[in-house]
Amino acid sequence: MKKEYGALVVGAGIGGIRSALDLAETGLKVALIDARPSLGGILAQLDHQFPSDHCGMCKMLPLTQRDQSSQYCLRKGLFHKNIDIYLHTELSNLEGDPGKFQATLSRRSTFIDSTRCVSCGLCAEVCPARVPSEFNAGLAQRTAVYLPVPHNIPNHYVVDLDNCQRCWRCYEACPTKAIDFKFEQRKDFHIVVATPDEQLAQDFPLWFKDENFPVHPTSSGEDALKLLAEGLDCGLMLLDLDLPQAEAERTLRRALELRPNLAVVLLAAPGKERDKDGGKDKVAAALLKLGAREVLAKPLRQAQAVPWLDKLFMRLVSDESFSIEVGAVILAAGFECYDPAASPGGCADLLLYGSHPGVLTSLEFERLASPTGPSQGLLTRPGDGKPLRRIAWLQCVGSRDVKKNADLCSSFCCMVSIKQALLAKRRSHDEAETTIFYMDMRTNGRDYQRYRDEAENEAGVRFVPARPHTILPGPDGDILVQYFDYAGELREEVFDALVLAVGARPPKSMERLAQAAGIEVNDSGFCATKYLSPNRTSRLGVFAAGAFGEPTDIRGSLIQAGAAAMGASRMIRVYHGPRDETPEAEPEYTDVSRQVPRVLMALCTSCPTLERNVDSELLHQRMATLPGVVKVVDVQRACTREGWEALRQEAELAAPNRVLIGACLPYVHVPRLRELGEALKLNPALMDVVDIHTASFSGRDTSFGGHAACLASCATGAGACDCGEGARTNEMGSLLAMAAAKLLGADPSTLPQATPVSPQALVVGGGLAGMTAAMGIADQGFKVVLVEEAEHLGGQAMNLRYTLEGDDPVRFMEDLVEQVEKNPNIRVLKDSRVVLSRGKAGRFVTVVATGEGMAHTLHHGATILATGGHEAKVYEYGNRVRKCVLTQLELEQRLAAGSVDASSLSGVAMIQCWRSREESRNYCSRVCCQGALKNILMLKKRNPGLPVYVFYRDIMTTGFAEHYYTEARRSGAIFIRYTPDSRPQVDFKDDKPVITALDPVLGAQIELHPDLLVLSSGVEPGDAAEIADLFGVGLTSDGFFQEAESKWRPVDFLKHGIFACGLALGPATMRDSLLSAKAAAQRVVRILSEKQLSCGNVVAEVRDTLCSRCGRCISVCPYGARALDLDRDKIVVDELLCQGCGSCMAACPNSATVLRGFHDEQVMAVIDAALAVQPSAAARL
Amino acid sequence: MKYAYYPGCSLGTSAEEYDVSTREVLKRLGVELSEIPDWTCCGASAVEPVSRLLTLALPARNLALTERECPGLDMLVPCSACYLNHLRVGRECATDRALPGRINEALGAEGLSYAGKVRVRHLLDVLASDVGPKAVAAQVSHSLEGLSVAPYYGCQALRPFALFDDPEHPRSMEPLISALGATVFGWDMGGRCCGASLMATRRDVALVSVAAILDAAAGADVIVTVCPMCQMNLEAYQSQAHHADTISVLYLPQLLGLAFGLSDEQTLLDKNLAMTDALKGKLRACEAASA
Amino acid sequence: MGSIARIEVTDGNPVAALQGFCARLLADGEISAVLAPRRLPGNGGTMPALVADPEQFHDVDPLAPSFRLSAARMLTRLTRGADEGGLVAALLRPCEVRAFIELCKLNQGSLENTLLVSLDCPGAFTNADTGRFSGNRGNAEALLGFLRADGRGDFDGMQIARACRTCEHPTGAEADLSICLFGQDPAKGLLLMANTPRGEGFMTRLGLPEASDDGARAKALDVLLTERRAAQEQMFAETTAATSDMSGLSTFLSACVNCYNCRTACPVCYCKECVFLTDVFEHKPWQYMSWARQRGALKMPTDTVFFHLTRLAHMSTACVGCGQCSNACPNDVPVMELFKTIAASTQKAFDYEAGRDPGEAPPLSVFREHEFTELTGGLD
Amino acid sequence: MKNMHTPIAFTPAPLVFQDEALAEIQSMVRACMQCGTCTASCPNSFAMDLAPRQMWRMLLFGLKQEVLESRTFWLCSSCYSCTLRCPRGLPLTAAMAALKRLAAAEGDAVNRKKALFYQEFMQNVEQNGRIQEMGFMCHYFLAMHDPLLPLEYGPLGLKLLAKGKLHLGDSTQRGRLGPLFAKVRSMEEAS
Repeated sequence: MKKEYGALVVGAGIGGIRSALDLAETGLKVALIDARPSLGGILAQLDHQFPSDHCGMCKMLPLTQRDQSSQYCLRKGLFHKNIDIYLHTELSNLEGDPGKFQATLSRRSTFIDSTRCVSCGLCAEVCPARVPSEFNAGLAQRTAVYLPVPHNIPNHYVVDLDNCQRCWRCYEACPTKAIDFKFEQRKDFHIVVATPDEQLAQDFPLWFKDENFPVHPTSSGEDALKLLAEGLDCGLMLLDLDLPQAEAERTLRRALELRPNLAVVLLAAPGKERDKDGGKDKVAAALLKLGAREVLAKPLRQAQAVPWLDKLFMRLVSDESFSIEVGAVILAAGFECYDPAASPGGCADLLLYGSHPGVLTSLEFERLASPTGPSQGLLTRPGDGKPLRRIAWLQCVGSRDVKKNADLCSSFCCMVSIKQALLAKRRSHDEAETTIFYMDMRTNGRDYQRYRDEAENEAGVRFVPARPHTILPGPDGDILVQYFDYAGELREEVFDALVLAVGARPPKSMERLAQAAGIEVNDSGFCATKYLSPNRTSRLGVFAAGAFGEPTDIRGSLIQAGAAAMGASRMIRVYHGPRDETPEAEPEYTDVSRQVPRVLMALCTSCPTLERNVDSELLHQRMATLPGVVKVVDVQRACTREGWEALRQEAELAAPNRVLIGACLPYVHVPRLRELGEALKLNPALMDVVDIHTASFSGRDTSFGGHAACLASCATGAGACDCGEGARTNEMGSLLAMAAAKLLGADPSTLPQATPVSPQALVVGGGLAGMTAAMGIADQGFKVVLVEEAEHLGGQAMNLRYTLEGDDPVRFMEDLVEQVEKNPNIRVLKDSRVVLSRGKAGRFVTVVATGEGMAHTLHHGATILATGGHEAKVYEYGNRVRKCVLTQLELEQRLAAGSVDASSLSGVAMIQCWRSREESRNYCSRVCCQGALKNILMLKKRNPGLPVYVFYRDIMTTGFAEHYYTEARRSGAIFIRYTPDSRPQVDFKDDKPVITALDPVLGAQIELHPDLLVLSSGVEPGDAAEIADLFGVGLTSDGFFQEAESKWRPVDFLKHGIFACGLALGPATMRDSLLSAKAAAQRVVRILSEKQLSCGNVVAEVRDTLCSRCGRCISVCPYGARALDLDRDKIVVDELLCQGCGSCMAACPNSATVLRGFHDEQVMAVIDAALAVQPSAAARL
Repeated sequence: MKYAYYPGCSLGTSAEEYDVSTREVLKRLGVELSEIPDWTCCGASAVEPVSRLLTLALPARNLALTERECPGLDMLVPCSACYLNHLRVGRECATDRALPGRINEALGAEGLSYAGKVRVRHLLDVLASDVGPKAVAAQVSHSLEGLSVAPYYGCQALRPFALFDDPEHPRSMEPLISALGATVFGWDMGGRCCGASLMATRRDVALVSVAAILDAAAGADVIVTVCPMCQMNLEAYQSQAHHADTISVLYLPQLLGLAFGLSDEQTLLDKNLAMTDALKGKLRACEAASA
Repeated sequence: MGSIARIEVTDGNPVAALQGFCARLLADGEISAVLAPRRLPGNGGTMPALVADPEQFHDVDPLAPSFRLSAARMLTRLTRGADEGGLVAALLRPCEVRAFIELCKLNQGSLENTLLVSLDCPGAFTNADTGRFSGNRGNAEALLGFLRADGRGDFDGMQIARACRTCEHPTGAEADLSICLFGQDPAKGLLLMANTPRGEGFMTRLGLPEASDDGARAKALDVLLTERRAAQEQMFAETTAATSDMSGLSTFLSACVNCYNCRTACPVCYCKECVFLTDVFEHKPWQYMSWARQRGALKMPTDTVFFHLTRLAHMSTACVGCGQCSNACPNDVPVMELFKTIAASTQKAFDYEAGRDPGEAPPLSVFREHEFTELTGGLD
Repeated sequence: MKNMHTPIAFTPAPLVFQDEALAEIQSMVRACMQCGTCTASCPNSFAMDLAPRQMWRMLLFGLKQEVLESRTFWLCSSCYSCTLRCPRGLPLTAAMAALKRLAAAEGDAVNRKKALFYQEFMQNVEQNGRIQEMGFMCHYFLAMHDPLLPLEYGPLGLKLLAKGKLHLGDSTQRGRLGPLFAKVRSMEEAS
């Protein structure tokens, strides 16, 4: 029966994970697939992310219903009740339409059984192959059977068949027989070879004799078909193209009818398989269309043919293809880093990449600086190991280069380079001198400009505006960089290392994926999305998440992923109809708080290494003597279904109120504990699984007991090894004793009751963001109240007349306002303000006062603040005073209305970054560069000869907007760079502006007499101070909302249940606002789709009698979950906000605040159990 | 293999040895050349500063003659400047549709018309890809064992249209040199400019480039070029570029001729201005070794 | 240095002068009551008393060298939460002022509701010796002799408590008003100094005659402090040597019977119910048996050293060195020596001094990024 | 490189379109983003008074006179490195040649003198069908009215003579290109 999922997410990088979590948390089942054998995409390789300079991925994990998902570092792995993860899997076909897609997935086998592999690492030790490791970006080597990411859970080894030398040593070395190369199936894998070539017919069977494949050479197609007709169980047919074409075609067609999943490979004479201009020979091409698998060039040589065929056999037998039914599809395949060594289109020769060890890409540098990298984080040059002290970064490698079909900006490399410069300084204790060569330093995120200023002024990172192109080998293995600086001097500098800030390219499998998913691709090769519907692809029901649509940084990916999740969840609800499946009933557990603790301990005794290395009989007795342990049972292979059944029966028999299981792979059992809990009516929090298996063997470097060599002898059964068996039994005994002590102290009382959720949302602010968010929630069937201060909806976006990409924002806004006003689920309150708001996530009560003095009290489960912003007020340079000075917005409106006639103008000057990116407002307003470009293109369209001069500091056109920057230059606009200390001077002569400024290229003062001066004044947030303290949320120093985490929780506040989007969060274009609004809507639906919000098992409680109200725990709580309730004079904990991190417990001297499951006496008992000396084997009781 | 041969003006006069050695070597390699009748000057690097239309018309005339007189043959051009001028006609007509009309209007003065069917091939391209190092090695009778040869490609054979070699780090001569038994001198100045026509207009500037190239070639026995202007600039002005020990500069076909054991008339070694006795000594040693 | 006034002493009886001073404070509308040490009938020595009736000051004696307990904890109970109309004036020793400031930082009391008056502290006898000193039993001469000694030398063959002998904060500069004894002739007059704006306000309202500091006080203080610092160094050295390893520490505290008196007497130990009294330390029988089996023999009662270590961990940054812990210990365990030594080093490490400044946040409640780089290796 | 720190105040006139030749060159370099790659890769940039990228900038500003006064474009030896490496794909070497043509046509005496070498070369080609090196050099010396110039070529001339590389030139193709040159000249006047 085909598996059914709400959504399919293709690509498990951070975009895919965010979309999957957003959907899974609203109760939809999600299938998350990734072509790589590991989770996390490129982020698995990055330890530090700007602007916080440390990792924060785990902040994406759900905050409420925490026990449904894994609660440890996301770079280790992800578990969620509603998410099934298929690794090494690709989308091969997608049929059907939204609501009922049929997706066929093809999973390449890893040849290792994930339930048996315990990642002891013995196979990798014996594997002879050495291949550059993808995880370390080629700086280090890995074996053919390897760990894709060292710190992942479950950390299974994977066989990379392409580089496997088929020596089978890993197969022999594996203690748990997890590696399976299907040896025994070779003898009934018949191969039919239809070829007129006698020589081939003779030596084929000889070659494959020792592989014991049965080979049936036939001289013609008919004989082959006869064999098939006789029912030969044939797995592979080799069809020689020397046969007449008609016969070959007929044989192929007939064979596929007889056996549909037969693999047919064509043998083509040399040169024939490739016609003149490199395309496949016409005949071969036709047959491939018919269903032949691939073409193999003759003459075949044994050295190549045997391994090729053997590997083909293993793939045919092990790979599987299955199809699932999904409501919507999210593509989050991310991007590939540009490879300078690629040919054609590479620039390795120019930049010495590949030939000089000191030239690294930014990804390679990241790995070099990472403690899990090849040099354990020491910044030494690969090759001669010289410590890196003079490092340079070269921006725009593979980006902003028309010749390499990359007229786009990859938007993250500038910030990555600054972060890496700071990282290099930290790693080298400030000894490293860091230099960044750039054209435009693109720091257009809200806090990025401050990040750059800090790097430049405090940390001493040097920014050089120049594009070096000559890189030569320098003295003693260093690198010589030649460049022209702005003063016009040719400079030469020597560096230890040169880091190429490589840009983004569509993923390698993009062509296949686009063809499989039926979506269009834009001319840069990325998935085509429209400006004003950024999360939709060209096919209805298929959405683009993360950096798949446009290269963007982590924050952009996360918001794009949230928006895609909203689109998908809305699509599923619209086409699937109202939510029919009733949410599973909350299992009720018997209250065991009155009973004396009775622990049942189950020990899994199935794995071979367990039996040999541990005296299980002694272990049994020792465990029986533990306090509270009533029964110790042995279970055969607890990881299998039957083993689990046996354990369940034992448990039902003993009816314990605590269950402790000693087995391997604890994470595999955690989901099963939930089932056992339902069966025994016992709260899973009172059960635990202990990994006793790792203690039973010593990996390469574990210190206790045995050593690798001796273990190897155990593995091969060469006799029981006696080294340290006693020590290993002790180790396992103390592990179990500790777990038992913890269970004894477990708090059996029931959890604080969950807060019921009122299924309505409040949206404050009726601009573009507020309306989009309201629509997003209303379309998913929830009521929304939209409060707007002004008399009409629309906000700042109503002032826009046209966009850079040529959309019509006016019509878009009119449609949106109309839809919002007509939507039955949205109640619009115009000219009204929020007066008071109380409560917490799920139960908010807010009072809204309308213009006519009416007061509405609203009960709602979640809130979105979209108070927006406006164009900054600029009063210098005669703005608002003189007719000839406008802001970009006014110019746009006048051009659209025709009140400014471009053809009558004789010259226009523009000044960018006016009152942005300096002390008073130290952030980039992000929209003015794009605003300036669209005005320039409009002016030039109407009057091509019009001279336009733009004074700029850095043109911030990230992503595909770079193309319009090139167009603006091509249309004749002249861009003149200025720095804050050599600012253009403006004064007026007979009511015309006269601008004098230094042109750095010419090194000369220029004086312009244009008719019009246009200022880019930038963006300011609306006055949100009042709203902020009404809802108890914070503001940044510039007045924008202070979100929980700028990258990983971009639209949430620290206070749960309240979200923010649009211009109020930070400067944003229309596209950014749309995306953040949809992401916020999905976060709200996540709360409203729950009937009640229950907190996790591990949550803090306060023992009021002991509390002396000193308030230390309040200031120390990172989630703001604690507050002093003045009228009840008690410290109160918001269970939903509390993440059980334990900081309050550490701060309280008097243990007045305790964490469920970590009470003092419980932890002290565990410590004592660990230190308790096991009675020696001799003193058996 | 048969080609329409366009020698170019300088191969008739000051670079006669390049013409003779090319013909002899190609004949030895079984390549048939038929000189394009009535060919005229392609304008070299002097026409572009004078007239844009003439820059295309002059080479177009030779192309039209080739299409009419030797249909179906590729045009083989030894001199890099002539090669680029002829190649540019086809390339610019491809991007600008109005150009073929104007060119044919100009050629109308002589009743010629240019259809763009001729493929322009440089001598080095023919030797490296069509003939190939194996065929060259087969003809070697006097292996040039022990001779260190610095391959110099010049500019216009490689840029701006990179058809047969890497414009930044050219390598195509190396298999040919090793096929002769000689060792390739490792340097990265192969694609550096020799100053070209600047030697006449601003000699001081050109000499700086020449000096840089000669300094880098120190240690090699001989520099091998495929362009008469580069050969003249590198060989004739060594003293003015105050270069200490002179280094001889041969044409590639001359070197091939030596290895093939061609006679002095067929390689015209005496025409070269800087035949150092060190090189003569080495060549005699090679001859003795293989005799 | 705020303005200075003079408290006249008539007929050589400074105690009477201070009693008059307290009465004048109470007469001021804003002060609702005065907390001051009062002589106990019979065995001598004083205990804090909250006097609301101006007539009742007759046996108030703030100068008596008796320090039975720290009044800081009392003052927190009087000033916690909203003030009940009017301030409480408190005559405290400097260590009591600093202990009170520490407690206010932990929201246990509030500085707004009190007027702190600190006296120059020449030191006090241990509870055992207090009764035996004649000055405490009405012998005015002996008391004047004690005051004139400016905290040095011995009296009736007895010395002041070791905590006071090693105390380097004999003046309470943090209080609103300070009554200066050092370098003055107690028989003739005492000085009154205002340290805070509120102190200035009250001083003007009291209308005491202006006075000027003739530097005598500073000279006396210098001599005293050099002597006291030497004694402190010597004590630290002794204690550190004695408790340098676990066995040394357990012998140092071997006499402890877990009566937890030291905790009860300690002004800055503010927990309502110490964790050592809760069920956390009511171990189950199997636990004791397992320890005994493991070590062969088990000293009872258990967790004595553990208790002192925990108390050190919790309050060593707030310890003001008042010595009440040793004072309260029935078995003469040198608790004050241990706590003052450890407190000195922890407060030095955090560059923090208990009670020095109400605005200075306690060290463990503030996160500084680049701290203890020798431990963190400078890398964050 | 003469670095122009001395400020030259000029008021860029609006882009005048009648100047057909200037507009044509401007359109070639309009999309320049001032990255400096051409300047860094030009082998002769050390001898230029205006860096190529400064020259493109002045062109876009319409400062034709200042550009024609500089000698930068005369130093271009058309080695095409800049055209190859320009990240905006601009035909920079062709722009240099176009500037030579513009200078020859509208430049002052100094420019016309520098263009003589090329004009004499093409006259020789027009007359003889194929370049006659000897004839061309003699005409060039005469046209330059510079008696010292032939002396520079003295030693070279002798060496060539000794090696028999100086040919009086064959006259097989004399006059062959007459009609083509005439036609081209008439077509260029017409457009």
